[in-house]
Amino acid sequence: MSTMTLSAAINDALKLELERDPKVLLLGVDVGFYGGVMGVTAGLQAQFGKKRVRDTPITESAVIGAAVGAAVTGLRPVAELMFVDFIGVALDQLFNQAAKMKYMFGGKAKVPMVMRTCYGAGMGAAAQHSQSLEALFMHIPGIKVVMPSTPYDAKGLLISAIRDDNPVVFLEHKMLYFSNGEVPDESYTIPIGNADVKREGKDLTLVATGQMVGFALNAAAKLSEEGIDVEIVDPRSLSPLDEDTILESVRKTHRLVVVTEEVQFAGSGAEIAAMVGEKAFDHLDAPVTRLGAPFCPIPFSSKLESEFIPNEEKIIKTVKSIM
Amino acid sequence: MSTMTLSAAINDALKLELERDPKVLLLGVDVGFYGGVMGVTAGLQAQFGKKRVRDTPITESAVIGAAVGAAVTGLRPVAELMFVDFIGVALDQLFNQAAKMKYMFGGKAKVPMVMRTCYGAGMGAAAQHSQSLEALFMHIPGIKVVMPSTPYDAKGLLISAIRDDNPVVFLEHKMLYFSNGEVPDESYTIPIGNADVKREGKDLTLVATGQMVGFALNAAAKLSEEGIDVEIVDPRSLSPLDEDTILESVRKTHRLVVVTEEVQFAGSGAEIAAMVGEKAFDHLDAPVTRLGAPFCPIPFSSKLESEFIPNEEKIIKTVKSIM
Amino acid sequence: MNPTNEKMVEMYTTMVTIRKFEEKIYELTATGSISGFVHLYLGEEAIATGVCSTLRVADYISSTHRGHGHLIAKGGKTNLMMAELFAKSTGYCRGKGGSMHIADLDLGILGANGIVGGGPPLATGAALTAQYTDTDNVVICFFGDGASNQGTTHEAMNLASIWKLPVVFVAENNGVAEFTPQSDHQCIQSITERAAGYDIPGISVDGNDVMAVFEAATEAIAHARQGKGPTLLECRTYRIAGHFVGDPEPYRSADDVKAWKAADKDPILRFEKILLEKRICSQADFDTIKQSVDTEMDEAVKFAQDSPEPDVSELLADVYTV
Amino acid sequence: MNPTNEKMVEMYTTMVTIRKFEEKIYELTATGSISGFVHLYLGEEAIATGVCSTLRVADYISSTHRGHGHLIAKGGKTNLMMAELFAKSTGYCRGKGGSMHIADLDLGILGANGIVGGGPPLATGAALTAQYTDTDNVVICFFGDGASNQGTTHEAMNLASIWKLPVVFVAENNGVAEFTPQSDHQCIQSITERAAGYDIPGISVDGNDVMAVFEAATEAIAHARQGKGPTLLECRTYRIAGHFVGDPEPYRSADDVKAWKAADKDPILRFEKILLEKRICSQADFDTIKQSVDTEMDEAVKFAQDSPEPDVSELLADVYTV
Ligand SMILES: Cc1ncc(C[n+]2csc(CCOP(=O)(O)OP(=O)(O)O)c2C)c(N)n1
Ligand SMILES: Cc1ncc(C[n+]2csc(CCOP(=O)(O)OP(=O)(O)O)c2C)c(N)n1
Ligand SMILES: [Mg+2]
Ligand SMILES: [Mg+2]
Repeated sequence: MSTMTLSAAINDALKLELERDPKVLLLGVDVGFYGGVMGVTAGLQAQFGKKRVRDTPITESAVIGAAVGAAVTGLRPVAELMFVDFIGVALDQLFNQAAKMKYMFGGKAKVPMVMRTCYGAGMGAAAQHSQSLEALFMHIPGIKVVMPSTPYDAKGLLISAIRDDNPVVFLEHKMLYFSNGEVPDESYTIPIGNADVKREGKDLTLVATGQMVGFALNAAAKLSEEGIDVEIVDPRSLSPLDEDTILESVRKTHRLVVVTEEVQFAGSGAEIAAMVGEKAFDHLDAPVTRLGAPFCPIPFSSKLESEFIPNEEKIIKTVKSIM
Repeated sequence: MSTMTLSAAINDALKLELERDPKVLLLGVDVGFYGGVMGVTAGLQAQFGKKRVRDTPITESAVIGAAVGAAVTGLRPVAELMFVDFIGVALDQLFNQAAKMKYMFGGKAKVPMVMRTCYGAGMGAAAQHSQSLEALFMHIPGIKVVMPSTPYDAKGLLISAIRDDNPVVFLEHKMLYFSNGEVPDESYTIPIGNADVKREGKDLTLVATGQMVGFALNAAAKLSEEGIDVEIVDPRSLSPLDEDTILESVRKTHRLVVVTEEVQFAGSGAEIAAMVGEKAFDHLDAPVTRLGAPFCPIPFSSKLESEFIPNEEKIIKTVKSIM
Repeated sequence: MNPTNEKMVEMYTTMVTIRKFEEKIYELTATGSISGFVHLYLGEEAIATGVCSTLRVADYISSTHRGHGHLIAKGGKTNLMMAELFAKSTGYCRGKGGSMHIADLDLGILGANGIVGGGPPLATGAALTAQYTDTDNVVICFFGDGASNQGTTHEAMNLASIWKLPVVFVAENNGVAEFTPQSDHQCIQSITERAAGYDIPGISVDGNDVMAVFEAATEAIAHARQGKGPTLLECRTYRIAGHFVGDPEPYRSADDVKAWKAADKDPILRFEKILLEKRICSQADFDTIKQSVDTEMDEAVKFAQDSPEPDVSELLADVYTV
Repeated sequence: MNPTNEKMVEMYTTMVTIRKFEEKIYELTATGSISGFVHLYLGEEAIATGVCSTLRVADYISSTHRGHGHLIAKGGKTNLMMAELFAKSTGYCRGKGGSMHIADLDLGILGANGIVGGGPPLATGAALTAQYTDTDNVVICFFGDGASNQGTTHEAMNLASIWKLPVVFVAENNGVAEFTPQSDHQCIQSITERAAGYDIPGISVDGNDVMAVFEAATEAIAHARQGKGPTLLECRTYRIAGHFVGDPEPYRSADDVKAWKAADKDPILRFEKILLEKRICSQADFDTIKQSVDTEMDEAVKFAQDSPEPDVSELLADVYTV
């Protein structure tokens, strides 16, 4: 057990898998010599060489496509998309090729690849470097969508993702890279598709993802002082979505708030809210309420950006609105 | 007034706008000489010439990007993306450039362009030519998403879209191209963002989009024989979404079924269901229930494809399940 | 390097198989037994055949929307292809893929592709596997003149070049992209004009001359096997069929098409002439081969017709590997 | 065509303005007054200046993540840029864009761009407007060696070529894409190797020689204005600054950077030498210009500092045109 950052936990997972399986390789713009623009892959090329940790040209379609082609022919590539915002130049290879290959080919293919990418606002990086686009990936059958909120989860989930025989989109929040947590030194896996109850509570269920999990925990601590006992469920993966854990919690608390950083309209939170509204209708004592970002691009100004991102205060207000 | 197909109604809208405004031009793969792979732009190059109705190379990023660049510098381009499934090779120009330009530039830009595209299953065109991807567009602030279900709506909405100063994604269901309807001969507009009640009823609200509107009308006719009086609301545009009309209907009927052809999980129907669950909670007598396609790519086999697409029978079953 | 006589007969048989498969598909689509979007390889048989005849089973190909010829040339089974086109559960994709998505990974077929420019990135990935695992396997990336403009194709050629990946990019220049003539979609006449942009060899050959294709491909493949990286090989040809089955072909005259079916153009007739001249085959040999291919086609159709449709329960199968 | 003496002094002033603007931004970012992702144009001043000095206001440019120099050269106001970098409501984008999204459509600036390869398609669109409306306006598309590999750049060059659009594609080859040397991202040495692939002229010049850039750009722009279509103009240069402010630059030595700051390389020092030799300016003139630019910068900073932040109510403004 060590205390480490989420960035270090991811680095550790990559290192352990590179050591374990010679078929694992990393590729992406500046993931090698420089160690990734966010430093996440630091030291890996030095340890594993240029064959296994590969810098690429700035050609995301070719990079993701090369990962798909390598995966379907026997390797286990982990491709980095520097920012999730760049998916627009490479989406086809992920959603029409990787995601559909197995099905289109009548089951006779497997595509064991991971696309790691960083997302989220908070760095003043503006409209094209700050988005949370998990909803886009979630809607595509054939890929899995993983979104860790702690270093512990990140390491275990990434190792699972690399060993998974399906394409996995692994979403890393840039503001969480330097958050700390306890992480076992050895290798371990966390199954993809299992939500985690990050806090038990009886009055209201709060489903939160990514950076919002930490915000929700802080909000819950304050709310408990006011006598509101919040249960926090972190889905950890959005596809597959662990509906059971969410429903079980709601059947206990009878109230649900869904907090996501993404633009709320037509986001991942809509699926969670709609699903609960349908499957736990009789258990609900209040409307399922979403808190997400407003319907606008992400502004540069940190003052405006802070207003854009859901925060503790807004979480508290939203919870109280349905108590 | 004439009876015409949805394809002809779109052709007519394009023709009228090309006649009205010299700034309007069409571009896309084979939209010119051949008149579009689905025949929708037939005759327009012959009438308006190669300058205004332009065939392009197969380079969708450049085509959509050229439309964005032309729009922001003063033209009103209408670009055709042959199938919505191809958006993966061109998404960046739509969602990072067109959608965000005005906002990123502090309001000092307008991007009056339309991206017309065809979508939907039913032709045995398989996984990469049959998708319904409206949810992806809906989640992106800065663009509008229009989805007509009748020739009348198609013509009026497309004329509005061309005159709109924002980027509009105009979604045409390929199986509706040859459906008929009454269409005024003259030019007219239907405001984007106004839902249409396609059938009045008092027992249950059914929100349906695209091809599902017709299916829902047939289902409603049968249900009325069994004494269930269904109200059908066609949003016509998903972004902006006319929440008021939907909510008003639900407050009257107290029940809601949302029927969309897209993969149900994390689809546009989730937003509608979640929104109603939140804003009309006290008016609901039954769980808001969605009916969409299952979580899989679209199969080639027409037997499997028919099973994939929601149909009358499934609509009836779903409605009955919450009565 | 010249092919052996035996190999040449094999190549002839492959070309005839492609021709007869496509003719059969045309007929079956026109009469409604086959549905969906079907693009035929008629007239382009020499390219897939010339290229794939020099490949090993362990080599890969990436294909296009016009994939039947590539698949057959790489060893694809016509009965399984036929059953797929009939949307039967015995088909290559169990009825889920159809014409644009037939694949056989065991034979090194990475799949037809419904996305123009979808294949080239995949091809670089398969080539990366070949290189990474220290084999001397190669990958053939088939694409059209239309696809040569697509950004993904450019990216793939650049990546293959900088990583010296064993890929041969085979540009099938049939002078048309869907309904748009080449002169309206790019200013260059030969796609090899783009090879210098990646510092890779560019070779242009008569794609209706199977011997020329074979020779050029053999050289490019040897280059790749030796670790010297990719080649851009253009094969100039003509699409005898419409873009898809049902295309009214307003963009060309029946005479144009007829000219390309003549003995001096048609790749099969031209190859027959060579085989006769070299006394490798007699007219009777051709007939025997054609008859045997006819039989294969009839059997394939029968296999497809007799096969069951997929069960609706299969709709949700094989979305994920579990 | 040679620039007039007056024009040359103007060009010198522009280069100094870019230099001093970037130095100021460096300082303000390092000390925390400016945040976000900031990429500096230091050392590349001659390119934007040489190219934009021959443009009209009605001509457009599309820019990149490294956009400040392009914007200043096209007439962008340094105080509005500065205010934008300070995220103030008086800034070009009212604080919503930041370094990567500054635009001024009235001045023909289509915007910096956060997406590598995002600009080229937009440039073709602006050029289409120029052609469609029967003007002889042109569009300059700036992009880097890294961006030259991106598929969108290829697509845009092909489209511009087939439609004979009035665009000059200016490849700023500084030998590095982020942290990756050119030799690791493409096998070609000159990006002009790709011009033949579109059948367009390719010209490569010393991008640190503002006169050479001016001359080549003038020619390419004239070509475009005459309706003869696009040119690919490579300008070879060196990025004195790190990729972004804060880059530890492990991929190069301080000596390399130092060499490029020397009098035989630095574009401003080289231009000073010419201006002195031709007796267009004296050292005193340089000092006067520098002082006046210093004053402009101080005023820009003051303007930015004194300006108000946007009000939170503006968060939802300007998503749509109503
Ligand atoms: C991204 C994308 N754009 C457009 C299409 C539609 N389409 C299918 S085939 C084709 C023409 C391709 O031309 P070419 O590459 O020359 O191949 P050919 O058909 O001549 O063999 C087009 C435009 C597509 N399938 N994918
Ligand atoms: C699509 C995309 N991929 C990657 C990046 C990250 N990125 C920003 S600048 C840059 C390097 C660009 O290199 P080049 O085009 O040579 O321009 P230079 O920075 O040298 O001016 C990279 C990789 C991006 N912004 N967009
Ligand atoms: Mg072609
Ligand atoms: Mg560079």
